[in-house]
Amino acid sequence: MITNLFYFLSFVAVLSALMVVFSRNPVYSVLYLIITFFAIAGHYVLMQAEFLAVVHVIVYAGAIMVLFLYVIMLLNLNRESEPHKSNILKFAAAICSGLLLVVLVGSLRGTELLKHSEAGEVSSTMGGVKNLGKVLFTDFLFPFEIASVLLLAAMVGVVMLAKAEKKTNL
Amino acid sequence: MVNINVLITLIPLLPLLGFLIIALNVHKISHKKSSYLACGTILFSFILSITVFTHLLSLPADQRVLSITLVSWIQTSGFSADIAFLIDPLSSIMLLIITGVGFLIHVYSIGYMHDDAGYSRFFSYLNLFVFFMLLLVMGANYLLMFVGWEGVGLCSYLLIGFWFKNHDYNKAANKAFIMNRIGDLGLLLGVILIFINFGSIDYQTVFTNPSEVEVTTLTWITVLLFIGAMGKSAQIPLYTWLPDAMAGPTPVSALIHAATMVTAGVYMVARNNVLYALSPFTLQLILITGLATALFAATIALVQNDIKKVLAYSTVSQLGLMFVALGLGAFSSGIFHMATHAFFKALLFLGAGSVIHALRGEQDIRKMGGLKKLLPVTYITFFVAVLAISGIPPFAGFFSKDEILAHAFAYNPFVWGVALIASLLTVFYMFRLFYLTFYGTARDEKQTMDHIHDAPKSMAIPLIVLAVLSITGGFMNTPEVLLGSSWLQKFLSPVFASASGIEIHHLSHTTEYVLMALVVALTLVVIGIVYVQYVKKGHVPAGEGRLTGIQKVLYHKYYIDEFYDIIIVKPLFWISKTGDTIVEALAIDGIVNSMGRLVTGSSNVLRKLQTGSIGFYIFIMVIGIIMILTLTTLTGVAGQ
Amino acid sequence: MVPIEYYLWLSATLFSIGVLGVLYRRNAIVIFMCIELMLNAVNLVMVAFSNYLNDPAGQVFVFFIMAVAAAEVAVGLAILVMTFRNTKSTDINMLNRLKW
Amino acid sequence: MITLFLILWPVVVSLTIFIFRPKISKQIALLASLVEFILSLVVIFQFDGSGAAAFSMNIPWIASLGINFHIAIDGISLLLVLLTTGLMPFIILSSFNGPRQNSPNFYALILMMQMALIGVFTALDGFLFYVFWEMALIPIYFICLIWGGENKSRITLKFFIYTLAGSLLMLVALLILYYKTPGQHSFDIQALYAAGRSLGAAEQGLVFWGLFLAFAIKMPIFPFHTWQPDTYTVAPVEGTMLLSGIMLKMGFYGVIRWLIPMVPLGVTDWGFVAVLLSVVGIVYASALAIYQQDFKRLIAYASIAHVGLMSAGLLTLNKIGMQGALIQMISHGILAFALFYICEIISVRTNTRVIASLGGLRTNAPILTTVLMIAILGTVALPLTSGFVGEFLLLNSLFQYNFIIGATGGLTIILGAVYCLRAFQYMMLGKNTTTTTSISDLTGNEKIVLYPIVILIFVIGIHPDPLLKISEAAVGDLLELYVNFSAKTK
Amino acid sequence: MNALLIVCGLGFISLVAEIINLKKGLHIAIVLGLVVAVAAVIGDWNTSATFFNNMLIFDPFSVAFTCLIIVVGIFWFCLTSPFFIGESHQTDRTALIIFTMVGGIMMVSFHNMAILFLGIEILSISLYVLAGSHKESFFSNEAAFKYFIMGSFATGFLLMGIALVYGATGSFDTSEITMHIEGHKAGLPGFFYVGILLMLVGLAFKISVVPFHFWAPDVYAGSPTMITAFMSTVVKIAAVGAFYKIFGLCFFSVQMSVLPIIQGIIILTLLVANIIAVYQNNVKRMLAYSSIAHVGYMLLGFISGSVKFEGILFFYLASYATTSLIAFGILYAIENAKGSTSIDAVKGLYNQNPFAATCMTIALLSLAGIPPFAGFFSKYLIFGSAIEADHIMLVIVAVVTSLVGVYYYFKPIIYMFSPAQASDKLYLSAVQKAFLGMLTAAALLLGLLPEWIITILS
Repeated sequence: MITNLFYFLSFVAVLSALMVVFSRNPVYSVLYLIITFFAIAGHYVLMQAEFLAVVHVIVYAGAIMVLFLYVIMLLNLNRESEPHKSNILKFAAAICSGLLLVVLVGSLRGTELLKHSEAGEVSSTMGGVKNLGKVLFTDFLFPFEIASVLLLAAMVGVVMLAKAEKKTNL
Repeated sequence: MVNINVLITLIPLLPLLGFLIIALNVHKISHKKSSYLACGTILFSFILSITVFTHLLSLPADQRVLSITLVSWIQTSGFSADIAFLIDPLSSIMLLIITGVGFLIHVYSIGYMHDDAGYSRFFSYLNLFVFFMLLLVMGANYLLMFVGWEGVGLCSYLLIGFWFKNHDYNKAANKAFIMNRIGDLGLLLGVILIFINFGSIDYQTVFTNPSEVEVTTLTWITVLLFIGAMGKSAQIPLYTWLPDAMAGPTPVSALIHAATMVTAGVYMVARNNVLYALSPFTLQLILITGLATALFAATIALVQNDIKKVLAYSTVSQLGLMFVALGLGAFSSGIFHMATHAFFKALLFLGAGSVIHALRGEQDIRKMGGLKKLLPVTYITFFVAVLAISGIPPFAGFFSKDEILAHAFAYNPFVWGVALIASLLTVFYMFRLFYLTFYGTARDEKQTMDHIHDAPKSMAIPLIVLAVLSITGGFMNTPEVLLGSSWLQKFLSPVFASASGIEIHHLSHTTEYVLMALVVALTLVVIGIVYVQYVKKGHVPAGEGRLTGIQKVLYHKYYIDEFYDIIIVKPLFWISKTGDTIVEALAIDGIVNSMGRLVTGSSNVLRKLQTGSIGFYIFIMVIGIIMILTLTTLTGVAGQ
Repeated sequence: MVPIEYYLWLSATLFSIGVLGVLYRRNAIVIFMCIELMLNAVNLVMVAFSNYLNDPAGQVFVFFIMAVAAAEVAVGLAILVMTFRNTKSTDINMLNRLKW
Repeated sequence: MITLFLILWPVVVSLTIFIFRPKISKQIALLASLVEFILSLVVIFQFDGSGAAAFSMNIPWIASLGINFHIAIDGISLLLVLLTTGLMPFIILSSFNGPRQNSPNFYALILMMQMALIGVFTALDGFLFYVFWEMALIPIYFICLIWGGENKSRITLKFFIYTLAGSLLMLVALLILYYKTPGQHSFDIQALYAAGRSLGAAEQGLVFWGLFLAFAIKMPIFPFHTWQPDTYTVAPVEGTMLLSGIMLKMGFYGVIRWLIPMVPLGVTDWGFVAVLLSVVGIVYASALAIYQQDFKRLIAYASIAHVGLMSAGLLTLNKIGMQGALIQMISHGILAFALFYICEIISVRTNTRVIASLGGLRTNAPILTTVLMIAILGTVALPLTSGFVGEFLLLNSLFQYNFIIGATGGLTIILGAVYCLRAFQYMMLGKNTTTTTSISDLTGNEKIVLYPIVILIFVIGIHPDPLLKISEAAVGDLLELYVNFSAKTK
Repeated sequence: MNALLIVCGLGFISLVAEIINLKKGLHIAIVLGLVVAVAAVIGDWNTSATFFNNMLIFDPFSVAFTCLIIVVGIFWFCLTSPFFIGESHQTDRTALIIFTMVGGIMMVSFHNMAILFLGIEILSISLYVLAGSHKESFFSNEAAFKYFIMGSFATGFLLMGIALVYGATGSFDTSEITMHIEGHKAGLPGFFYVGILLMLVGLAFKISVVPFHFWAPDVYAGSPTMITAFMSTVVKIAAVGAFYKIFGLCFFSVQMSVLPIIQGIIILTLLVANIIAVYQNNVKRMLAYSSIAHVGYMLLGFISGSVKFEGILFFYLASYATTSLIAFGILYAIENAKGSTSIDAVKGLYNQNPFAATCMTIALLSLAGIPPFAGFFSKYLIFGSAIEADHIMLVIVAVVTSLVGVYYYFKPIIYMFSPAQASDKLYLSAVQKAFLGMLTAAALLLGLLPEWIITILS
């Protein structure tokens, strides 16, 4: 059952990911990407990371993709305006990423060597809010706090860059 | 009594002093002062030489060696060379000739150079020359001799190019210096070889035990030394500079290129008689070279029209004769001929100078003639000299030449024959020169002839003194057959005693008489022919264009200069030019530069990789990642 | 229980598709999206390992990745907007004045 | 201590001039160089003539890397220090009426150069030596770059990179040795000697080439010489004097001090090749000199030829040869100075250095001509001039080394006369040309510079003993080191 | 530790300054604040402690690098006053610069992959913005854009690497990772190595080595000059420090698996960067290639595995930062005066401003590795350790490329000393002069007395 679900979700994820790449219209890409995100969220659920799944959907589908759509609309890009790369380049791109896939998959060996001792009895609460919260606010307190600096920096930067300047002052 | 060592030291120092004083004030000093200073120092040296000579005579024959060390010169790491003088019979004779003839020529120069702009400079050079020449003969070791050797070369260079505004003269000077340098290299290498084998370069050390060194090595040493002599004494193949050296003022030709410097080679070989005696091969070489040179130069002299050129080739030829003597092992005969030759050849040159002076620089004998009356002193003295060089008894040349011929005959009649031919040729061209110059009709422009006057006193006196010497000089070594005592030979015998290894052939008195008579008779015949040809028939040599056959070849000196030009000078310049424009520019520097170009070129290619396109950058990045992963997986570096 | 390899392969695939997108497209917005896809592939691996190792740190890390992704997207889009004002294009290959 | 002072004094003055830029910088520089010269004379008077290094000073510099500030003066160093300090006042004085007389930077750079040169000649620590070696390159580079002639940027850059290439090889070689020193690695010369000797023949060969190439480029030896004629030609005359008068001696010093005792087996194995190259260089450079049209370039090639003889003589590993090379270095320094200076005088007055367009200078400038003649005679090694002593000793050792090589090297005597006299003839003799009609003779300042040089040429030629004595013991010790080692390995 | 917090605080202060209108004194305040931070770092000297549950570690290495980052930052601030004062977004820029330094400090003091990641991101995101901070300039836009796309693309690989390493070792903590590796030497899964390699790629991008360098020349050339200076100094210190902490310390025992790759990277980097630099006619772009090349040299030292490498690296970075600050500082002044950083703008600098030309010359000489300047000594240390490790081939490549380096470093020198109109004066403010002078003196002193700096970490 779970395996079948995995296959299904994987199929959806891969298919829609491919559609992200191959859609001519950026808006479609965004929509396909959202589907991919949902599929990934499904995987999270499969792995008992429910809280993460929820956050994932909220952040990615809810925030990030909306931002994308907003920018696309702002810049009025919802047309198939993209000039084509030559076929050779496209072919090369496909070959390259295919090779990358082959190499990655080929070299992702040796999972049997993982420290599997405690596994098998995966606690269902591990991915829960309580557990994660505890880890996040004890062990990972500093990164959590410092992430605020990251966001602040991003915010300041975005404001600085995106704000339309009135006068030339450079 | 002044210490003899001081006197010896003063001999070379005085000319040096004269040189320094004149040279440092060359623009301030008056002509008069400089000439007095120059002549005075030489005269004083001459007097000192006589003193030293008499001192030497006063000593027993086997102790006639004075050696003094002044200061150490180069002293390092087992090598040492001092500034030290060696006075023995050989060098004392040389001293007398150098300072004596030198003094006369100095005096002569007062008149000859009187209106020249470089008057003081000329005298300073002359003094310097005498200094170096004295150093050459007095030096007690090879290196000091080499100093003099090179020094006289320098002075020769300076004096040949004395009239520096004429590029041909300068070229002649360069030629002389460079040709001499070829010889000098040989000499230097010989000296080094001596040092390597004997561990010293002092004459006395070297001559003590020469037989300890292998014969092959000795042969090398002597051949190398002889190469030096070839250069300095103008032997085949290094003789071509000497005729060109006539570009210098005539007193220079007389002093340097006839009487003294060119005989340095003879002196040097004689000085090393000990070594030469042990290497028969070299003696053979010297003999052959000398013979060839004597004959060869004489033939060229037959057709030359420049009065000084004739004399120059004559000098070469006579030097050849001296080397024949040396090659035969008859060292004292060589020295004897050298001495007499110094007298009469200097006289010839000075006489020629007097003629040239009178004719305001004209040197072509075809334009002379009829000077007998106009220049009586010159005429008479010149005639004496011509007789001397032709070997008419009892003039000096007769004795010295005869001695050599006698030795040659004793050694091998063929050698004698060649030497005889050479000396008969000498007679021919000397009388040709003499007749063309002084007899017949005056062929120069009338204007010149009108203002002609004989040598002034300062020029005449040296001429006369030399003429006297040319007449009497031969008596210092009158052979026993002619009831003489062979004084010179005996005087020099301590020097050459150790060379007794060579068998000197002796002829019976009868044979000697016959030979003498034969030679004199032949000489007279030749004179007769010349007289008929040039005085009776009034023949004047044709211009260059009309010469044919052998005459043309002779007139062009067998095209030797052209030959050297083709095989040495041209290739050298070609190599130089090719080296500079092709080897250096394209190959050696080319490699260096092409490395630079490789870098800049590849820079220009590589920077095109930076296309500015993000897509391309990412492509490369991904390819890089794939490569890294693939390589690591394949090579198994990251394997378990 | 799905074997861990499957997740690895899946995320490798998604990651490669992301890379493909970056290489394949010229539209900057789509390229941003593909980069997001790559990050999500990473997230998937993290969660899978976290789950497999029974260690919450992996999941916590995913939070940070998300935060960073959000910040990056914001900045990226800001840059895009800024550039668009000057060039009127989102074609990445139009930006090639800096080269050589 | 006095050694340190010798090194520091020029720096202090140089920085003073550079920073405060006084109007009288040339006078200050001259004074400073004279003080330096006097100091070196003091050293001579205190010098005991033994082979041991005296006036030494050894303080840790970078202790953690075994690098010490170790300087000392022995006979060999002393000769070269003397050359440096002795020539420097002349070089400064020679610039007094030139176009650079009002440039404080120029004098600052020259003094900086002096510091580096003295450093090179006194350093007894491999690293220190290297640092000084490189530091000498900077001032001369800038002197050439700023005040040079046509095409200067390309040519000086080539010069810099070329010589730097050699230096880097040397650095690598020194580093290899450094890591072979036992225990706590050290750059001290004795430690490096020991390290070098402990290597096998093949490794020593490698180190030999690393070091030798650096020195060969600096000297320069055929076929690494092509930077030299261009650089000499383009450099301002003071730069050329520094380069040929003093700087190229760094290469020889390196061979003596750092190459021969350090890798004796390498020298034994490869010395012949090096000698061969040197001798080929003699003939090659002499031949090329004949064709040169530019007098300065001609002197440059002549310099290569002389350098070839010196290096060949050095590498014969014969005491006579070494002594000859040392005395020849001094002589070459003086002669190169004189020749380049006269060349400059002529080119300033006539605006050309092309031999063919000169001529007849003697008519109006007899003193100049005489001085040039003397310098040329020194160059062609006429006896009683300084050039002869060295050349004779060098040929002597070369001849002992190998008959044919010696004879080939001896060709310099002939070829030298060919190119020198040709140039002399066409420049000084003959009739005046349009460029030379109104040339004036030497001025007072020029006489002050050239007369002592002329005197030196003769003094060294006639009485070289004092100079030879200075280095004799040190050379002996050094060779003994070498000989003992080769004997042991055999 | 305190320094990090102080620097963070300075970032906030500068943001607050915008609100409460305290812009005037901000610049000085920041510099003073940074000085305080340096004092705080020095307070931590020779201690070694971890903070926040092993998130951060301040051992001598981190302390030294932090100190270096802040000190360089101070000099940077002092040289760049025109970049801030009177510009719009003054506070924003200041804050971003400060945040970049925060990221940098985190990168050299992390003890957990999360901190590494966050540090890199804080640094990068701020830099993306700073690179584009000349908003109207097309070049600046392009720089920001390229930097962003490629940077985030590389981040993906870095993260994938971290994830795989995490999967193989079960932890983000560096010492736990190290211990796990030690404990499972025989049996580490293959994807662990993939993880390491992907991290290598990610970090190689950050330190910009061939073939992951392509962004660097364009971004350096396009960014405002002083931002370029910042990138090539502070950012480089942080990135190289992080690289060393990961591959030199954390993955020490499996270093062998990446060394061949790094060797290849070194050869490529040295050759490509140095050779391309030859053809550059823009000094800024040339310096960009030079900075790539210098990383190549640092990596050469890294693979030599000298025990003193920390000290060598520190010295190298210190001297490199010193000299490139001088070069960029003067370049910046030139750009302000003449509006260009092309080589022609440098022409005749000596006549226009001897002081600047002298400083610039010394900086370039030092970069080229000519004694007695700092750059020589750093190169010497690198060559030395490489020879000690018998990497003769690599040393030869390095030697050859340093010669090539001389070629392009000397090009500006030659231009500076060529004659030009003296009327075109170049003015430097007193502060700039003072600090350039100090930096130049430092470049000289580091070369003459390197002992103290080298041994600081041993």
